[in-house]
Amino acid sequence: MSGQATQTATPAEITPELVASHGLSEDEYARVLEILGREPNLTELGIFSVMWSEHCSYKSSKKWLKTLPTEAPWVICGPGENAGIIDIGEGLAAVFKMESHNHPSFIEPYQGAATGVGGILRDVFTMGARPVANLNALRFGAPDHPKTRHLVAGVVAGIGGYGNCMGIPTVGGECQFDPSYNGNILVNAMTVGLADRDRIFYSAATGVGNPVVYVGSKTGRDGIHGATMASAEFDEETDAKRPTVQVGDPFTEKLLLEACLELMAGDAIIAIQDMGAAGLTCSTFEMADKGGTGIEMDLDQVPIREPGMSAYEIMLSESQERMVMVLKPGREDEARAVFEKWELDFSVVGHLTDSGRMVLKQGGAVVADLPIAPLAEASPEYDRPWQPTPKPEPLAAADIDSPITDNEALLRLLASPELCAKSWIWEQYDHMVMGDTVERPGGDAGVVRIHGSNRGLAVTSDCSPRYCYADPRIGGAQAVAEAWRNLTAAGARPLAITDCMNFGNPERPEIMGQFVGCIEGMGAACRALDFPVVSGNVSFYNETNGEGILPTPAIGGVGVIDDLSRRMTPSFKAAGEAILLVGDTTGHLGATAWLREIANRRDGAPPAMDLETERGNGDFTRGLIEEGLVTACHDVASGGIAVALAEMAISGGLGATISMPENGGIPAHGWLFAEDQGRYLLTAPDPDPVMASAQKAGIAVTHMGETAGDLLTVGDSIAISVAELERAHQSWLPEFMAAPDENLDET
Amino acid sequence: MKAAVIVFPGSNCDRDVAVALEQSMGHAPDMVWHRDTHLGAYDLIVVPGGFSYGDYLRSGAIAAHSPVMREVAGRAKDGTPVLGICNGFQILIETGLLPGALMRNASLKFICRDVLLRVETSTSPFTGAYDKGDVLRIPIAHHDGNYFADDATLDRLESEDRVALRYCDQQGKLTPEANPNGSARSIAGILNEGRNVLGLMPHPERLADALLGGNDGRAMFDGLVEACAA
Amino acid sequence: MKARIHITLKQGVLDPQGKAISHALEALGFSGVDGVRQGKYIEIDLQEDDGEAARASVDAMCAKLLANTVIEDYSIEIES
Amino acid sequence: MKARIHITLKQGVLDPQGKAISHALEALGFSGVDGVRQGKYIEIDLQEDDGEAARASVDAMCAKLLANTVIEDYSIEIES
Ligand SMILES: Nc1ncnc2c1ncn2[C@@H]1O[C@H](COP(=O)(O)OP(=O)(O)O)[C@@H](O)[C@H]1O
Ligand SMILES: [Mg+2]
Repeated sequence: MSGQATQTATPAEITPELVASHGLSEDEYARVLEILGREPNLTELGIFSVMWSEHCSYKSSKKWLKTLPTEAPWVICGPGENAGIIDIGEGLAAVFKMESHNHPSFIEPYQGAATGVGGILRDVFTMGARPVANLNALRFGAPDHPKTRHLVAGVVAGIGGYGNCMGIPTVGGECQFDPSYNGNILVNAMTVGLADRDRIFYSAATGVGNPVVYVGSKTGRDGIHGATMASAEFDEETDAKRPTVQVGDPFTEKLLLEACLELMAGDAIIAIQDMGAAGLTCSTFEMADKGGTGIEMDLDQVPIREPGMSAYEIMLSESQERMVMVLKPGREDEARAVFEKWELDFSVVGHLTDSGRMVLKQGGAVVADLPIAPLAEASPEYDRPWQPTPKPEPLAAADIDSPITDNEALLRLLASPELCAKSWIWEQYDHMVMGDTVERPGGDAGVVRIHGSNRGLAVTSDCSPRYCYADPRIGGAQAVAEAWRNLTAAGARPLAITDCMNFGNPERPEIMGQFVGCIEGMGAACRALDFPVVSGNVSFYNETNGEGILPTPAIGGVGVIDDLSRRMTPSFKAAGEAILLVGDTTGHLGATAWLREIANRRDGAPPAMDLETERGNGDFTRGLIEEGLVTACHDVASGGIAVALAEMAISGGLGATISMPENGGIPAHGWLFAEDQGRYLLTAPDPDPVMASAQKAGIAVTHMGETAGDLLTVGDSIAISVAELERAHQSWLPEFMAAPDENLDET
Repeated sequence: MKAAVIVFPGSNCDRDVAVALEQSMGHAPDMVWHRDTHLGAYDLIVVPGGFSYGDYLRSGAIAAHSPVMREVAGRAKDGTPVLGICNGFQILIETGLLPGALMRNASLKFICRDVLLRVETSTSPFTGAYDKGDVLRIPIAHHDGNYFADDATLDRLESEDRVALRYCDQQGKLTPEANPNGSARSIAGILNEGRNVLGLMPHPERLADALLGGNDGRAMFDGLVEACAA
Repeated sequence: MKARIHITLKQGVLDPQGKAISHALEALGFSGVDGVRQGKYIEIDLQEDDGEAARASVDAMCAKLLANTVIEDYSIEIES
Repeated sequence: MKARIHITLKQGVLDPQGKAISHALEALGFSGVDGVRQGKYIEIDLQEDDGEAARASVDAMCAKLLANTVIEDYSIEIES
């Protein structure tokens, strides 16, 4: 095939405005002309525009993502495929990824969040893994912002609506509120799946002549790139036909999951890829590029939902629940039978060629003819200017008085939007389906049993954006460390992470500086903790009116528990047990939850990260759990020791008596609420062996008190009944959500 | 003992209940695809939870019309024990094997959590291993579990001792707070006239293994094995 | 032809959605709402072009699948 | 007065329910069904007895609460 100008069903003049409305810069368009040696037609322009969009090409982030550590002996597949894969022993692999669906969820919270879940599930099962756990990391605007309640309700219902119907348990997540998300909520969904280590499916399309097959739902006019709607060629009537909001159909996805896994049990598939962002375009280009082949497709064979769809629309549609496969020759009938059994569309849409080109036909005519490698690989890569975030001064507790009693402060923190119980959310998610949920949401990590075994996967998602804002490097490291800590506290061996990097406009040097700082911090923590990044996602441009969101690198962590009888939970188990603190407390209050909720300030440096101590304390704690020396474990995170103790008391329905130690002049509120890193609270029926091994290992462990009664008392500062702690913790979210609200969809 | 678990497109608790059955029976049940029009001989048929056909139109409505349900209805009339859990309960109601309707939860939200249930009768193959008045902790996970029937039907269910389980509090008392979904008279599960069909919204298969946090559901499956052996 | 079907809950059948909407409207400050009932509206495109035959067929669809006649009533309009 | 409200998915928006119903009708042996779309039908009893005022108020209810105007259209009939 030649690169001659091709005919299109809907010829349109390629004007500079049309190019701009496709989000291509002048330089980028010049590159298009150079690659093609001619002007593109509209379909081709559309393809370039989505392939080179930030979302598909990672043009602003590539340079920095490359610096993250992605290797370890247990990593089977790092970033670059649909999801990351790690070896978890006994012939099994864990396949996982996190992805954002921020913008669609702001426009239409239910469908936006639902299709976010659908998309991440496909990323995982397209690799041959059965999804076994979902997580969701949510960030909303200020509670008193008029849209917040509506968005929370819709997003949570949408995540539940999709995940529940699919029958995948949602076992963890996070949910925070901050005014910086008023106009840009974050909806990050993560899926973890299990596959046989030697039965993993990749996306590289190989074998000239092999059939290219489309399966799943029909293609409609959903989600066709918003920018393109302004183009000259569309009249008003066609505009009305172009909803940008995709609607999810979890039932079809459930069928697609079962059908794919059924076909994958045999050996008919050479390559498979889900259609995510930019649908058929991205999936086919990536497959061909990875396999070094060409593809010829007949768009008349693509199952369509509405008559009269143009090549442009078919290639750019983001209709959900669709996949592309390359089959071994002659295996079409076998594959068709499986998909028809599950009542799904199945169509041979083309075949692989050796031309290295993507040739699309419609109505017998060639409607696009593009070289694959230059388009996929020569996508722009930017070294955007960046500016480091100025370092704030540390804020010691002695520098700031507490405006209220510590008793009151603890109750207020427990009832704050950030720290309150999130059961209102996770009770709308089926977290038990599949019959393997050993630890439900509410603890440090969700734990699902590996079906049919006594081993488990521990999963968590974490990020403290207020730290990332104050000091991106520390914040990035802290997010990784917190995920590692949460897995450790559950008794798991942390193995690897996925990430979802949510930031503002990367064209602004200070935002790019936040991104670079977070990546540097994450990389340092990953290296120190042997906790590589195996997959991830970047979401830029989360900003409204020049106000960026807090930098939010959400981290999803996965670990393994080799013996589920040795898993650990935060709840106090029995009265009369020793309560021990692993790690040092310095009492700095900068960038803490206390500072924000109680002192109404947001300044100061975040708590320092010492990655060597972090590793030492965590490995020590994990060792104690493995040896069976402790009966409860909880990492100390937002809200410090006081909040961690309260959470342990609430979940165990048992109080504790703690004496405030001599601590070199740290005021009580500093000791109680500082967020020094690398700390864990433990209970032990017998503290002596723990103290002895701490001494031997050179780990700081303090014996703080005992579990007892139905009151939490800490020195002279705090005395609250467990029932009252629980009431404070449980009340905020349900009461907030019960208040009347309007449906504000249109604004 | 031979048991069948019916699988519809969209069923998703089929494997869970098969695991619980296998634990009690000592061997796995047969998984029967919804298109099968011929159902072999079984001592127990289970219609599992999930979202058959996406629960589109009405929960359970489309599944109720699948070929296999005609067979199931026939077996139920002949006295084979049929257990419908959650979506299975919805399907049995839509099939007409049990009276009433399951409406949207009063909160309009999907609810997944443990609830407490009071055993109302132990005279059935499903509840025989429990004592009347026992309080069980068993999870629910549904959007449409708000049991509705007219007063005459409810009176009749009660007078015929066909209410199998009700939502209750720790003390076994029926209170509005302990009723998670607004069900009429706190009803969580009901029997047919022949007492060989039970539909219930809670998931006994989810707490039939101590590792998952409880065992109160186990006796339903053990009891069925015993009843079928008798 | 096109069939338009309205499926509504029978009198006396609990309508949690209607009740919730009514509460929500009140909370939003809409006064004077005496009651809300929520039902379904289904449109079916039919190849049939005889009105009577179309109605009979849609009636059968409703009785068999679309409505649960234990709790719901339905009404059909046929339009060509 | 009584308001009758129809809420339907905008053209082009995927309707999984309609799709599933259409499949189910086919499986039940109803032939000649070209397409099914499912929407909502809401009846509201109002104290208002001015038709124009009633319509304005119901329109506000739809825009604010009842319809999701990102993906749904609505239409209102007022009847006394
Ligand atoms: N959106 C959510 N979905 C599911 N579970 C959630 C969600 N938000 C919070 N949770 C659960 O609530 C608990 C507390 O969350 P968080 O305070 O973020 O935990 P941690 O500080 O241990 O990371 C965790 O078990 C978490 O999984
Ligand atoms: Mg934690």
